Amino acid sequence: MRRVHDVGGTPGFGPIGIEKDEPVFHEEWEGRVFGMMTTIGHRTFPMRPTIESIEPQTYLTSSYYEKWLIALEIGSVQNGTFSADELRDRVEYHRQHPDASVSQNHDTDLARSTWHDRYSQRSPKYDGDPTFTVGDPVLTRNIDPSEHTRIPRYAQGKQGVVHALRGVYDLLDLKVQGVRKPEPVYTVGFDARELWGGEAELSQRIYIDLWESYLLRPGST
Amino acid sequence: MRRVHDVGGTPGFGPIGIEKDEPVFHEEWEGRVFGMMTTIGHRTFPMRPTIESIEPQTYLTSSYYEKWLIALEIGSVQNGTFSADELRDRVEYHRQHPDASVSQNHDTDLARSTWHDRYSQRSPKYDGDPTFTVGDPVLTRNIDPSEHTRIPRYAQGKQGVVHALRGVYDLLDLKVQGVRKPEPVYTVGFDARELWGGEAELSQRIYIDLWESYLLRPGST
Amino acid sequence: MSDHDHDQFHDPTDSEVRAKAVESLLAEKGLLSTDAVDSIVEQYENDVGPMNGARVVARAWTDPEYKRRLLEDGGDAVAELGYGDEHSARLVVVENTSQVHNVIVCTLCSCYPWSVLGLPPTWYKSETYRARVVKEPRAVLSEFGLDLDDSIEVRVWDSLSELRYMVLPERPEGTDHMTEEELAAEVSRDAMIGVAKAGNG
Amino acid sequence: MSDHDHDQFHDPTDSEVRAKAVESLLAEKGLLSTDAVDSIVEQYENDVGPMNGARVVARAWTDPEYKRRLLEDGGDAVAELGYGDEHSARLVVVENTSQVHNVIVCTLCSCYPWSVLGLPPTWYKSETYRARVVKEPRAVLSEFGLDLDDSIEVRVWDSLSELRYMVLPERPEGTDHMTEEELAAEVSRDAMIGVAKAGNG
Repeated sequence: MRRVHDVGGTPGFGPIGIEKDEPVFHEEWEGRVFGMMTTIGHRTFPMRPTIESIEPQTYLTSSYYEKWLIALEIGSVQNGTFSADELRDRVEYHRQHPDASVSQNHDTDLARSTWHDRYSQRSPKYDGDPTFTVGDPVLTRNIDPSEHTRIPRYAQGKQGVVHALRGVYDLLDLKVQGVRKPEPVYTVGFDARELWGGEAELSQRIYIDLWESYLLRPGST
Repeated sequence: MRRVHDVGGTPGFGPIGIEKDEPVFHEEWEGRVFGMMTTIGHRTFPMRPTIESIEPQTYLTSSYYEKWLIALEIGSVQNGTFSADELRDRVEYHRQHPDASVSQNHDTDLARSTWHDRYSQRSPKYDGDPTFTVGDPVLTRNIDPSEHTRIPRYAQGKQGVVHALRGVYDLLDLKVQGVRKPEPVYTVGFDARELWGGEAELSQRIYIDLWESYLLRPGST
Repeated sequence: MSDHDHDQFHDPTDSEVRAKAVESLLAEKGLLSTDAVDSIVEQYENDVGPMNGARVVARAWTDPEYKRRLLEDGGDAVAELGYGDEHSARLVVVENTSQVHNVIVCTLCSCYPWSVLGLPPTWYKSETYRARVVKEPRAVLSEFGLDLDDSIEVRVWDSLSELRYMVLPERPEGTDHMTEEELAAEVSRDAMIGVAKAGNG
Repeated sequence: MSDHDHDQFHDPTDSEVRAKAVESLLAEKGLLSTDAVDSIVEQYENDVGPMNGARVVARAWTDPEYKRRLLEDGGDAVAELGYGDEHSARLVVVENTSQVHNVIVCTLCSCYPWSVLGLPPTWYKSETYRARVVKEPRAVLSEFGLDLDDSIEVRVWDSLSELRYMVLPERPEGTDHMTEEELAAEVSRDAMIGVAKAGNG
């Protein structure tokens, strides 16, 4: 079953709250959380699956950077960087001492390696030929795992047409578990009526980037 | 797409909080809300669709009777019983005057009619023969409407076996819109592996009461 | 700052005030009999509760003919004992045996056999129970202290139509000498939902 | 009283304290360079933002050959102007015309072309936008003040893999006399997401 983060098409959400002249970060801590996650997140724990593991109630009522902060806490405790007790004590310390400074780390090698890691996710090599080509009809799979995946619920078991080949990338369902499986990624176009039936708006198409593992030839099941 | 209330099988929820020696109502207002909804709810607005229309964030973070209270407010404003302004003013009045009494209504005809209405939902007449019989394999439809329905997401597009015929009831998808369509209801049994694949627990079956409209003969699509 | 406009979420401590406002308005508009509300609250606080179901179970344990009728038509059988209303006319009773364990849920809402069990506990109505018990009933039952052998078939009843379900638990060992009334005292609400066995409480 | 144990939900006002604790611990454990954090924050607050994308758009409006390259390989084309990193090597640019309007979303998360647009606005990351724009884009665009004729095809790009998307808006009428720099000032962030047209701001 999909987790609650997979919200595409879910009814019931209200109007979109648009803020004029929004700052990059509303609070200083948001910037720190952003910086921490982008430097260590991908290196030390799988960021997205950790965010997706947040309890549904908390997920839907937390702001974006609150979710990142929760994920930093969960991920760091789960991978043993620090214990839940250490964290609790340290939070309590900073609560009691609002002016206490945050520990610094000026290791220049570490600073360099973080940046390097972040920008070194090159596309992997792939020997085979792509199974599909532009214009091919495709049927998306119903896979429905509890684990991380990049095919959203609303696009499962639907017919579309290959719009473009985008190159080869590690299938993220496995990569977050530490397994590399390079595969072609296609942009697949869907008619809105295929996805939403009679509730679809007029003349609309939806394009989604999908790994080859998510796709079948229609009729082949 | 399913609304957020359709939670069967959704991962990520934590342990179940069990309260010892729980009272029937934890607060007096819960009893009043329960009493109000059970006397007027079904008569004046469709209770369940109204609860399901609550915004997902609010739905998942409100207690049971909080949801009922929100539904009483939404339903009564939508059907014109009172206006949002009237409600806001009255809430403000009771906030400012915590000891002010609540209005009473001792109309005995009204008291009788409420009870009568509540207990008069008899099974409707139905002339046809049920399409399926005990032991028949069935395939559940993928219907996926935004409106009220009683087939949960997790049981859509799945194969099961008719376990029992339960009689004829108005299809609730339509009844909440004021349309009566009496149909046979079947209890359908599903193997857990059909619903959850490799994530299923050992030797488990799930039984769900489903209206005939939700069911197909396998292979008939 | 937040993804959502938190103002739209009500303050739960405000519920009392809001419930008063709604009740006053409904009463004034001539739609709500406050006497009817009084009587419903009183009924569920004092008269209707799991003791109804417990007496039904005790009778079924001591009277095989009654048990047969109960499993055949739950509504008629509980009416014999003076319980139920139009809703319980749609009551289905499912029997636990040494090979089969039943458990009840309503994943879409919180449907529950009020007339024989009273109002459901908070956990039964929680998203957590509703989400989990259809998928991992053994793990859930374990949290209630009930560990089932792998050989036992677990049957989960998702009661989301007009029918209501109740579990007939197994009669505990060593209760042969007990009167019907003593037996009823062995039957907890949780045993009739299926998250416990009878006689454990 | 509640279905959930609300204690498990953090207090948002507490986030500052919790962020300090996490940063201190990660720094002390030798996992986090706080200098790197400083530099990232500084970069996104001051250097990277929608002006990057706006200059790309302005160039495409004035140089047909550049536009061709941009639509063919977004990553290479923005690199020509000195923008981008490994992420933008996977940039896809989709073109608005009088017949087609494009809009970008990531329904599973909030994927966004950081290197050309900076960090996304809060509404882009909200569940509301993510849930609604794939299903009712016209209604959503209308809330942004953009009412599209029924004859225009709306294309929604749900960018949830490793690729990132940016919209090339239509060049507004009456801008023939403008310099590239003046044109860039006509291109808002919202126009490059697809919830506005260029030249409206």
